[in-house]
Amino acid sequence: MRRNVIIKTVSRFLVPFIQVYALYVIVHGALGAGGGFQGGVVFAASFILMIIAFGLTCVRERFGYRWIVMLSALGITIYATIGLLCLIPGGNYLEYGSIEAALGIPHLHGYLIDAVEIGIGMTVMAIMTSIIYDMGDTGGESP
Amino acid sequence: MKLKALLAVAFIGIILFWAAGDLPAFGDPEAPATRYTGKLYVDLALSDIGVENIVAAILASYRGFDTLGEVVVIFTAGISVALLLRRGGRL
Amino acid sequence: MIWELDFALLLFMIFCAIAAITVRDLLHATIILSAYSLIMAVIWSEMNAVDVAFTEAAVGAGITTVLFIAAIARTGRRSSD
Amino acid sequence: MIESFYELFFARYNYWMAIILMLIGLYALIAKQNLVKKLIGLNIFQTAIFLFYISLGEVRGGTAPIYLPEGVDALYVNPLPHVLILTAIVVGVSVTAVGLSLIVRIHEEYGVIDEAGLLQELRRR
Amino acid sequence: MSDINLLPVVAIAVPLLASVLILLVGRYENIREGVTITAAVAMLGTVLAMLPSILSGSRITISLLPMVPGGDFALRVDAFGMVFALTAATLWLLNSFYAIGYMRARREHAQTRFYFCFAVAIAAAVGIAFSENLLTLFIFYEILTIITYPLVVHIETPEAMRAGRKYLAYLLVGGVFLLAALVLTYILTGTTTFVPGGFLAGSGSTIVLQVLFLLFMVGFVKAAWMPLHGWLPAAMIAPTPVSAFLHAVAVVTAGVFGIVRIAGWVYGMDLMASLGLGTLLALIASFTIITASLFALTEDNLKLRLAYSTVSQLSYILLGVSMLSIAGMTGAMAHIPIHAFLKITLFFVAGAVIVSTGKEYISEMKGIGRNMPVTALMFAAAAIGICGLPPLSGIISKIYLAVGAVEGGMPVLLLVLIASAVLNAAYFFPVIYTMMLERPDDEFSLAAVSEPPLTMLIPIILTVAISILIFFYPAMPFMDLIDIAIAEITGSVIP
Amino acid sequence: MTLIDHLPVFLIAIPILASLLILVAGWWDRRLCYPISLVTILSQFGAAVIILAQVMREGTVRYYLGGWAPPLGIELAIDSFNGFILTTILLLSAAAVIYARRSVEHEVGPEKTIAFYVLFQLLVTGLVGMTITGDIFNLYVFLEISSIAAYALIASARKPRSYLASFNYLILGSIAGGFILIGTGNLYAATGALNMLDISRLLPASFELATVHAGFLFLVIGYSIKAAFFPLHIWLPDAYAESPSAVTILISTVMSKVSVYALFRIIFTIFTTAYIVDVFPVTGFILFIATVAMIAGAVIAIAQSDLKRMLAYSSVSQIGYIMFALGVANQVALEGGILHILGHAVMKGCLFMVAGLIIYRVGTSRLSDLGGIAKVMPISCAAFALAGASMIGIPPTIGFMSKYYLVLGALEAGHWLYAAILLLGSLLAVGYIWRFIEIAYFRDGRDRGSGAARTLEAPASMLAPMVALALLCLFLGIFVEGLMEIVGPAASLLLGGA
Repeated sequence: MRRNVIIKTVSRFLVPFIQVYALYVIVHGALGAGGGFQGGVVFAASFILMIIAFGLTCVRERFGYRWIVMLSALGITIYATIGLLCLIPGGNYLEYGSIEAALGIPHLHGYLIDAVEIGIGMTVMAIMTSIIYDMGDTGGESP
Repeated sequence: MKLKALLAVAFIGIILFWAAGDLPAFGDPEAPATRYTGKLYVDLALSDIGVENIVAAILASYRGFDTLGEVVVIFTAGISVALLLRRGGRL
Repeated sequence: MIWELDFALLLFMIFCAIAAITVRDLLHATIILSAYSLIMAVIWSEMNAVDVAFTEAAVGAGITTVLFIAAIARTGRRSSD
Repeated sequence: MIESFYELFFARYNYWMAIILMLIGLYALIAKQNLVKKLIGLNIFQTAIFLFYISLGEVRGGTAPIYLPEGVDALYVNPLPHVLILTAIVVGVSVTAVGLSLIVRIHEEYGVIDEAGLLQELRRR
Repeated sequence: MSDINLLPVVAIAVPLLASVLILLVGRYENIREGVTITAAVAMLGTVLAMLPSILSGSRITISLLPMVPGGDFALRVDAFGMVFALTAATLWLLNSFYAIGYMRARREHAQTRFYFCFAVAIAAAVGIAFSENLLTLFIFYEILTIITYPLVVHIETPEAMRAGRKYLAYLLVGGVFLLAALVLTYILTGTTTFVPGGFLAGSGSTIVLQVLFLLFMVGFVKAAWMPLHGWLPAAMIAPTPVSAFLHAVAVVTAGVFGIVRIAGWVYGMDLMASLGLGTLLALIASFTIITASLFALTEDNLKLRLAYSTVSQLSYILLGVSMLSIAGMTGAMAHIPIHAFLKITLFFVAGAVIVSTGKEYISEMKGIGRNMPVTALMFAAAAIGICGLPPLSGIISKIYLAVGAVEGGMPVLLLVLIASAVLNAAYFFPVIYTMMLERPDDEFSLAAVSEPPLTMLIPIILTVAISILIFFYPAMPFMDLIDIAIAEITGSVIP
Repeated sequence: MTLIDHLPVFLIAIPILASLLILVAGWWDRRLCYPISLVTILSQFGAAVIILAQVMREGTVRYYLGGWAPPLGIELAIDSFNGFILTTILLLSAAAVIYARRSVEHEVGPEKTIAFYVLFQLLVTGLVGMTITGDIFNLYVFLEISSIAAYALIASARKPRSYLASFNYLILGSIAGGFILIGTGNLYAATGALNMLDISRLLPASFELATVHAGFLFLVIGYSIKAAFFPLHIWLPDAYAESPSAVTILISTVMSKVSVYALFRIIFTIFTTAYIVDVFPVTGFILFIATVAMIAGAVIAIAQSDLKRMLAYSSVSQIGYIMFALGVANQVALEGGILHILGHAVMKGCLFMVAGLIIYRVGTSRLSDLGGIAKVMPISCAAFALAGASMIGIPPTIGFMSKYYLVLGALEAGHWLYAAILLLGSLLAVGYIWRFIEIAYFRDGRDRGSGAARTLEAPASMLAPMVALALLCLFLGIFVEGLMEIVGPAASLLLGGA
């Protein structure tokens, strides 16, 4: 199917901005509105735009299921592992304060939260993209 | 079916309206929720965690476990959709 | 917050909700649902729930709508009720 | 009279509206024949519950729960319902996604997605 | 814990162990049946080993494991339990030989299942005999119900399945009532352990205790009292060794055993009397005795006639209990082994006739006594015994019952006894007459008929012989045991 | 802080990581899914046993996530009651996962293996989370994890009807989820707390508010839908009957029990007996409905022609028994109810395993096609008979023991009529159990050329857990006294004791 040139051009222009904005939303979560989840969804939206512009197959070739599996697993792993890391200095699960106290780095708590948000963002982005792939796939084989 | 549904909805509606009558007034700063945990979070979040967004502080730290659950929920949904819809592939 | 605006938005939302479940064309219903979510996001941001409003705008009006449209594209947009 | 009217209406109109929306969604969820309509109803129902939660956290004259610069004294709204609802929204979209993929599958198997038609199909097989 | 304390456990474990072995070696007939016989001998030995100490007046109690409020899982061997256990153990041995002959001669299917269930059933029966409290008794009682079901429906015809459902329905509903009674007893008293002379006195109002007794009565529906006897004739569809052993000895006796236990060890005779339960029991028993005898008169199927006879005879035991006198109670207890030995003979004979001729109806049995003289003679002997004529044991219990009726101040029950004796004669003598004296309609039909195989014949002769022995030496061991039991529940010293 | 102190959170965090590992490792080689899943659930079970021992020794174990004590943070709280439930559900999950291997190959298909095991693991994790969390909103989150996984797993049979069953369940489950959310919101509005103990501490002050009553109603109705408490069971028969056997086992034994657990937790820990007896007397009503459920479920079960469907309705009936305990609400009855949670899980698990085996070998579970099946599947049918005897309540099985306690409790509370109905109603179980026994053992299947005649016993990985559960029915019953040492304190804990 031939796709509209305007849409293609506009999305080629917009997608990077959307993705940068999504990253901004993810890390900005600690300061204002936003966070991993919202950012992940916005990131996934950029893929939706690409799917609309270039077609599902094209996008899926660039960003395949292998990536989705890796990123979704990695995201939760970051979250859960940071939680587990907190046990090492003797804190409870997810007790970021214990790492901050052990390493003596100020504001580490906030950075850890950012790291966690990035993990959330990864998983949400990957899974949302995966869901859209699966929902939009109207037959035909997949890689 | 429609009638049954209406009856069920009416039943639920009655309970809801009845319950809403005893809810704290809208925007009441003296509501139990605001006065108790709400105030605690507002008072403590900055000193405890050091992030400006209280919601983010609660989301990621105080109730981080809920958020872990939330991420797992979305992960579950993704795998579920893959199980249901994906043809071929490894999943 | 301004209660008149709030109230009007809520009324409009009820209207949207009723429309969404009565319209026979599922695609229209989905779009109306998306509008409903957006208004909801506005109301929430007006109630100082900015994070939630942002999420609802991205999820309710964004992803959910896309999912609905994708599903409708694969099933058909006519509904008997 | 005015007082009681205020009590009845102004003090809680958000709740009334949320409840009405809940009921609309619940009705669609139960009574609508079309499965997609059911999910639309589900979305309305859930969003209305979220509205109910957010209304619980509202404080008159409050500001968003993001710390203002030091020295500025502010009344913040209750942030906890927001957190809960963030989680609940995710749950909602997850359920919607799974429900929609089930609908797609049902449509592939039976060719229809409304209950009356499904009953007919089931009887035919 | 001395060794003797473990004997009751061994007595129950032996048949259970045997049942497992039977399942394992089921493919090899001889080994399987060898296991059955060995287990029967071992169990009889175990029971006999306990006999001296019981006869000396001691009791063996062993608490195995705590279970629920309302009783531990505990065993106790006392004189009365010993009566039942000894009867069951002896008859299991004899019946095993008989069953082997019967099942082989008939080439029955699913024999492994048959022997397995049989072994578990006997374990349950002995468990009932040795129960220390109501809970333990109930557990074994329910196991007995379930495990005898496959025996009843052994032939697997639709008719048998229907009968099986009826059997199960009666007995399981009975079980529920028994459970209700058990729980109620626990609620009222906080214990369910059997106490000689009863422990319920003063624990509840008259009406509660009366209702409780009714619950117990329905619970022990295995006693087949009328009008709740329907399962017993239905169960006659089972192979004859089952009818003989279970539905003349183990299952039905478990029912009456339970009622006697309740009367003597839960209520106590004084309480029974003050609640007026004796009269109620007497009414039920008299009604059952007379009605069941009348039913038996009209029944042409030999096994069914015997079944109704069993219903009637079991109520003798209830009648004895209802008299609430020492002699009546003695008669009731004595009737348990006496009736068992006599009735099993009759069933054995019925089975022998089926094996030899395939005939089940009395009207078809004309003249078979000519070809099977020993069998027919033994039938006649046992029938005479049931009717209460010497030199068989039947008369012993009847005399006690008669004395008890007078002693207990209910001479009207004498009439019942006499009427019943007449009816017994009326339904048994025609059978004897048909078998021994009438000429067959068709001379050739009996040409191939001969005595059953020895494995069947010898048990028949032995049971009659034991019945005669009991007549001449009633004391050892049954009457001695019963004396001890009576002394226990009346609180008098052991003679 | 030793590692042992962190066991409660390992119960959830490690399985989540394990499910990711299953995904990644399975992506590499599909055969790795099963062993990882097995090892994870078995180690979860081990951890549960250790925690239970610790709870019995030292009392309630509390774990503050993130180091934030309530009311700020979320806590995991394990006392004797949910420690017991935890051990139970993990035991059954372990049995189900062992059993799942062949069932997956047969009913789900090789290309869906990875997703199946990931979701299986997540379902178990969600249920474990529901069991041990001490926070009412966290309970909802884990409920949704398990629900979503369950929807997909039910549909993983990939039969047309299983999609419908799953969708119906999704609709009702979402209604339930919504109600639970509303109920939680009402309680939050009334008290401002989300921690269960905190709510329970603050609640008496506002016992009279309509908000609290509504919160109670919504929570109870919501969890009753999830637990399939009559008449809210309408999703259950299809969901049980149309899903793959391993999933049926898991959702029928574990998932319904956890919902019942949540109901107990909400009613007794949050609202306390004082509320349901004095303030908002519902026990009589619950007792009545429970009795109706017992009878109706069994009667409908008798009328079924399909084995799995029959067992599904039997579950409706058996949930009635557990709710009966809730309605009586005294020590002895609650002991019976808690015992029945374990007992029913074990015996229903065994029965569904037999049904699954029959489907695996014969290809159908229609009762009329199963004549004489005991001749070719003797072990399975013996297991069915044993578990069935337990279902009927033949002593000395676990089914009898729980029923005994229930009757005893009902009589102690003076509910004579209900006790009588429970006793007689329990006989209805004979109706459906015996139908299968008769067909399997006493009906000749020789006239049917194909079908049962050539089938054999199933592979060991399916047989072993089944036999283990069947024997467990017996052993738990015989050694019930040891069990009561946990159940007794659990019941008194629910009633507000130490």
